[in-house]
Amino acid sequence: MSEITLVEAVTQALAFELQADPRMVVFGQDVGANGGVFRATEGLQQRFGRERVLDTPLAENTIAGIAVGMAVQGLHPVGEFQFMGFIYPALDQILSHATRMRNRTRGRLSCPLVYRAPYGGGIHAPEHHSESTEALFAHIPGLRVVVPSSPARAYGLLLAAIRDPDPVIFLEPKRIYRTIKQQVADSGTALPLDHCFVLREGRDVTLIAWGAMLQETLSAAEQLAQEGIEAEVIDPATLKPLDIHSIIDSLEKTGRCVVIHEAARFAGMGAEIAAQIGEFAFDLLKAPVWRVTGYDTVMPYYQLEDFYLPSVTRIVAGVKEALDWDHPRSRG
Amino acid sequence: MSEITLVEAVTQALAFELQADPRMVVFGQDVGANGGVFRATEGLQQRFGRERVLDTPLAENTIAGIAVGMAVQGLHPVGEFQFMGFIYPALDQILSHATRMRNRTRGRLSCPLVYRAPYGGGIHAPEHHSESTEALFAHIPGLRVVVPSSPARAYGLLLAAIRDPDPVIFLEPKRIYRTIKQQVADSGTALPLDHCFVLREGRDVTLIAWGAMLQETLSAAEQLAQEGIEAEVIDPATLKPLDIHSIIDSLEKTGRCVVIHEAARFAGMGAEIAAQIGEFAFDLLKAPVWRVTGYDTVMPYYQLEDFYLPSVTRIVAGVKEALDWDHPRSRG
Amino acid sequence: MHKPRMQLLASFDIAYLQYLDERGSPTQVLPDFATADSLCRAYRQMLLARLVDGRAVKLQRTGRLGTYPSSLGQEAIGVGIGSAMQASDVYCPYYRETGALLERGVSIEEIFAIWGGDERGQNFQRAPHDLPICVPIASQILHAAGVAFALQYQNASQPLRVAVTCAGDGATSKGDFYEAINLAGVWKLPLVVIINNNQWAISVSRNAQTAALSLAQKAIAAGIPSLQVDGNDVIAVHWAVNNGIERARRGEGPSLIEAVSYRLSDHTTADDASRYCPQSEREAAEKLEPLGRLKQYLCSQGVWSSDHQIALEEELAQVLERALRHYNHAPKDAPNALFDHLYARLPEAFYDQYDNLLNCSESHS
Amino acid sequence: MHKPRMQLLASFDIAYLQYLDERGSPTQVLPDFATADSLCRAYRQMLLARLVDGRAVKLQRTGRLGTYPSSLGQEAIGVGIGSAMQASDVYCPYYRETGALLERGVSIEEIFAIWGGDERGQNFQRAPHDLPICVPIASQILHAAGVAFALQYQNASQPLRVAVTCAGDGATSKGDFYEAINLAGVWKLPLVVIINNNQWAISVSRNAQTAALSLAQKAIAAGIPSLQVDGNDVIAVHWAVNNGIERARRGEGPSLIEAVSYRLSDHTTADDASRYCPQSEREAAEKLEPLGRLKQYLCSQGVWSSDHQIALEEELAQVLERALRHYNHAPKDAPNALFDHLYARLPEAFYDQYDNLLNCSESHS
Ligand SMILES: Cc1ncc(C[n+]2csc(CCOP(=O)(O)OP(=O)(O)O)c2C)c(N)n1
Ligand SMILES: Cc1ncc(C[n+]2csc(CCOP(=O)(O)OP(=O)(O)O)c2C)c(N)n1
Ligand SMILES: [Mg+2]
Ligand SMILES: [Mg+2]
Repeated sequence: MSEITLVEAVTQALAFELQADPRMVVFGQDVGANGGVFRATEGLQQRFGRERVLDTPLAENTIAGIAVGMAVQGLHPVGEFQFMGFIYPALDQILSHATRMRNRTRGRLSCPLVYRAPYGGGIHAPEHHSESTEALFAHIPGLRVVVPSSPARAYGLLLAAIRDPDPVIFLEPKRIYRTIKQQVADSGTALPLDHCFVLREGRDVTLIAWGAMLQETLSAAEQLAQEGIEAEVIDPATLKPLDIHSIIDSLEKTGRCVVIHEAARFAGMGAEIAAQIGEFAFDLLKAPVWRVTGYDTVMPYYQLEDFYLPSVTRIVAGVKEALDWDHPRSRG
Repeated sequence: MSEITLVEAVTQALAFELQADPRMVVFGQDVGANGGVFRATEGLQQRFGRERVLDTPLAENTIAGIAVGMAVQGLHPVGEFQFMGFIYPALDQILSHATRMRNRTRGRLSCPLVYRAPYGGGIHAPEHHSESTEALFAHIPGLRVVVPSSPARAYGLLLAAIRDPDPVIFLEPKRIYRTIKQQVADSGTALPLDHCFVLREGRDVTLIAWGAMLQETLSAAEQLAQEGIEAEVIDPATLKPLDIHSIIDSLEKTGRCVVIHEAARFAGMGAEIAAQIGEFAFDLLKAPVWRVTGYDTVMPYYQLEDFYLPSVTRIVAGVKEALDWDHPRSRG
Repeated sequence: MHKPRMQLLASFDIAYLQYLDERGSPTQVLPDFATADSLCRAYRQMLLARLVDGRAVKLQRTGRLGTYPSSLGQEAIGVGIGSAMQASDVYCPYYRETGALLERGVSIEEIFAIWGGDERGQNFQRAPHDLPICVPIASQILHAAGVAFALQYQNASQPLRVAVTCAGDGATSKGDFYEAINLAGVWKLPLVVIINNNQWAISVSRNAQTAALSLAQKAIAAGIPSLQVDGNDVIAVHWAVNNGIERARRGEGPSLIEAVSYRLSDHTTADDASRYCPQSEREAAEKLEPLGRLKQYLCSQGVWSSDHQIALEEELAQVLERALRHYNHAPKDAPNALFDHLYARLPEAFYDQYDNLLNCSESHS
Repeated sequence: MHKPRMQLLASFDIAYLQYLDERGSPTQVLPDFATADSLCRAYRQMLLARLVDGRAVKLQRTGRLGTYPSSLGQEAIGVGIGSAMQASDVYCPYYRETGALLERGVSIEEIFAIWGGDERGQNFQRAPHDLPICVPIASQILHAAGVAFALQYQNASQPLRVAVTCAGDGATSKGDFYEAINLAGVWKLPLVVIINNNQWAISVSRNAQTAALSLAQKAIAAGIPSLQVDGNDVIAVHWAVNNGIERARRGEGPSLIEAVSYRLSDHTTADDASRYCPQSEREAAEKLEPLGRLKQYLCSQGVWSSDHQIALEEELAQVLERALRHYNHAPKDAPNALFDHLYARLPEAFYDQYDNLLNCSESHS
């Protein structure tokens, strides 16, 4: 068992399931000979053939739409979108069809499919290559939104996503595709969906983050620890449905919470988490749920992206606000 | 000055501005001879000509995309989407271009355009004709999301939207297109954007709703009044940017808040409002911000739509929960 | 002025097919399948479609059905498609499909249920693999391409099961249509796409959709064969669809058929075509409608008579009454259906909402 | 077997144009505009584009530029387009457009800035009406249709200003492309669409995009004229674009041009074409590249020599150095730019975030 990166874990999970399940097919732009622009499908076409690993024409709506047709006839399609910034032409098929076929036909047809897309900033990419719009997908009824944050979770959650009988969008934090290595057994064991992972225990404040942002969040937690502040760090992993119970369990200890995400703040996932915490754990809260997020502006070209992305400094500052909180923040 | 309906107010605003501003053009499916499937553009083509009021081919992506090209060259395009349920193919152009042209060119080009779409349920329409996905649009940086809830606000806000130098999505609550009549002077006077309207004053609880949902909300307020509970009812009207100040002003009186919307709850607008209230007015809150919303499932075919849409009963029950709140709601 | 010399790179022809003219006279020798039996059967199915449509419109007028899109005048398309398909093929319908749905085994009650606002209508009991009717224009054509891929994948040897789909003239303006035929072409999928060119997309006329002379020629963009047929001639439609299906079954890939017809009704019961459609155009189109010409042909062959007609009308009236009784007496769908079919298993996160729904619906009823 | 008799409904021809073959020999009489002066100028611009591309790739390798898409081998397309346009026309470029951008007056510094991660590069100082380069494939073609509408609307009488846009072979698979040409056809917009068919969309070959024999024939779906040209022959490209523009200017509507070329580089600096592109194919394509053949022609006409070449290379090297100095010395964009251009006037609701950004960026620097 060797150490592998997150993107290798994705490849490994795809390969495992292609081997195990003849119904599975993989397709997208450049996923064949090229192995995907991030090499997530490296070697799969050579190994499983052109019938099962296919380059599509350049059309995201096509990728989303044919997946629906394949899935309702019993295949397990896994479609790759090259970057999250190019997924929007596919939204109609995802929202209007993939997530509705089961309900619309009262269970007669279903869509056991996975849409994969690398997401997030921080790799100095061109415009549209650094988006984080998970909240758009989280608002869609019937969709599962899954984000891995380590090689092991990428492997286990992707297997779970592929085996899930309903549509899953699997968002891969490309900034950490190759920055972390981990031993991951290629055992075909899935991790549970709809389930939070506690990455660090702490009693003073609960930090919630996912994907690449967990790197900054864990660093912030360490920095805080040096000041004697023990942060609990939670990776929701499945953003929808959200495992709010685990989050509240943590809040029972800490009473304070900061949500961190790259995406723009307004109507982002942080809002939903804050709202649910309010609804389910109002009495536990010693301070408002703080959000440290991307700004409500367009993800900038890369020269300025560091100002956009939540940094360790911003997270630490947010945590301190949550800790110091005793009277309302100015509304200036 | 005669009484007009909400849809007539839309037509009146379009006509006023077509008359006043030669840069303005109107287009969409069936907006010409047919006057739009809801008659929102009734008579406009006859009056202003086929050069200014145009039927497009059947392609929402086209409607959104050409609006961008028109706007950057100095026109003021107003594109109609026939139903919100068919707007998703246009999302890419809205999110990737309309809202980014100004920023991307550092102010060289801009998109003074309006996308109109009827939205919401309750009219026994076929599948996809009853959607409320305003939250998807509210998450897009650079976009204004405006929802009128009366003929006067439809007239004044649509004029403001057309005159605004940036892209606006204008969502028209079709359920109340013809159910309310109001005297509206055709004076060309716009109402302010980014600004809440207080529709009813009260001291016990703040109810926030928009579009057609204000009907149920105002009815609920009246029912509550008979029990001695005075609800303040606020129409944010511009959902993004959100005028949180006015909401907090209200909370200073009431300390309790219920947000009501038709859309699915998860990552909906209610979450953002609740999160902001937490951030800016935590100390004022005597109870969690409650959400009475559509369920996190697909808007059903019309036989069941009454079960999906928040009813007066559900709103009243939500308010009572907010008022009775003293210990955490069960998390069962 | 300078005129450059150019080489001819490629040439394309678009052909038109008709067997029965508007008076029911054959314009050429009929194909073998056009036996008295099969044509009488086609006539029966077309009449049934027309009666179901007519009844649906009436039900809507009396508040017992929601908005309904009649296929009046386009019955030959649905029946031509349905009669050319095998049960094991997969159909991906749009919403104006009474004829094809009936052919596929979808029941009249199911059709009424769909338009009566009840998802259970889409749970086709006797067409379990077919897709539900699709409302967002042209999006079903991509599903059909995916289905075709699946059928090819699952049964790599020929003859293949094939996917068949239909869309309106307006649908040809939408990117989905083009993307789907382009993919089908390059992946050589067993797919047949039929365009019901009924000349209108609500109020937008065929000529306001595209500058293309024919809709059939749009297939050239995808590099696939195509054909325009008289869509009011059920023999021509059947031949073309069958031909497309047979090609596809042999692994020769997709094709496109434009079936030229006319929408002899309002777009839906919510529409008023008199606002935009010249009365004279509609009247001219009525003369071309598909049932009359087939009946005339059958009569001319001595295989149909007013006795046959009366007997058939009686039979179909009964079929319709039975369906209507079923529709009227079907128990209502339960509110919990809102969540029961959203996921295979409702995630815990939504138990709260499920409970809330049940509580509210109890107080509701 | 029964063979139906069909009528011929429509026929379409796709033509191919070339003036200079790969050895620089004219294949026919050259058009009037192909004077020594104009061709020397075209050669200069093509060489400049090539040098800018080459330098950009080097800058990327040393970390001074982000991912860069070279247009190596496709210089004739950009220069052919740019030289056929008037300054007052509007160009809607995609991202692989060095030649056309330079022709439009976009500065080398601006091009570097864009790929150096700085939006200010898109604020074209000398092409104020042109659209910024567009990254989401094919979406700019819809903008171009909208621009064309605006130009026609604002100047209803002829000659019109026209909109011109370019997209890759891969872009022709996307619904946007088709929707845009279809709209342009039916609205008769003053628009010229050029397809840079460089045979690859990253690793996906032209033949994996579509079964269509040519990309030019996709115009038939929209009912608009089209042409395939040798995209490595700047005279052919210029003639075709100019012809399309003149049609459009006269109010005769849109047209499509497929310019056949080859991507002689990796897709971008982030790509490794050796993973999917046969070496032999690339080598064969190198022989067809556009600069060599034009130079050979000019030399054969006695209007170009190695002295000219050396002088030009020296001149362009200086142009490039000057641009690079500007690029290197440009002050950084300020963090507040994140919000300053989002809206015409920042809404109050975001003042908090703006302040937060300023605070954080102070502590950052
Ligand atoms: C994507 C989308 N946009 C708009 C609509 C609203 N709409 C319903 S039917 C229709 C016209 C369709 O015309 P056509 O494709 O010719 O089919 P027909 O109804 O004539 O059979 C429109 C615009 C829709 N259903 N889907
Ligand atoms: C909508 C969209 N999907 C995917 C991408 C990622 N991408 C960038 S370039 C490219 C290939 C484009 O090929 P082509 O249109 O032939 O243009 P070329 O790069 O060859 O000039 C892809 C897939 C994108 N930019 N936009
Ligand atoms: Mg039609
Ligand atoms: Mg290319």
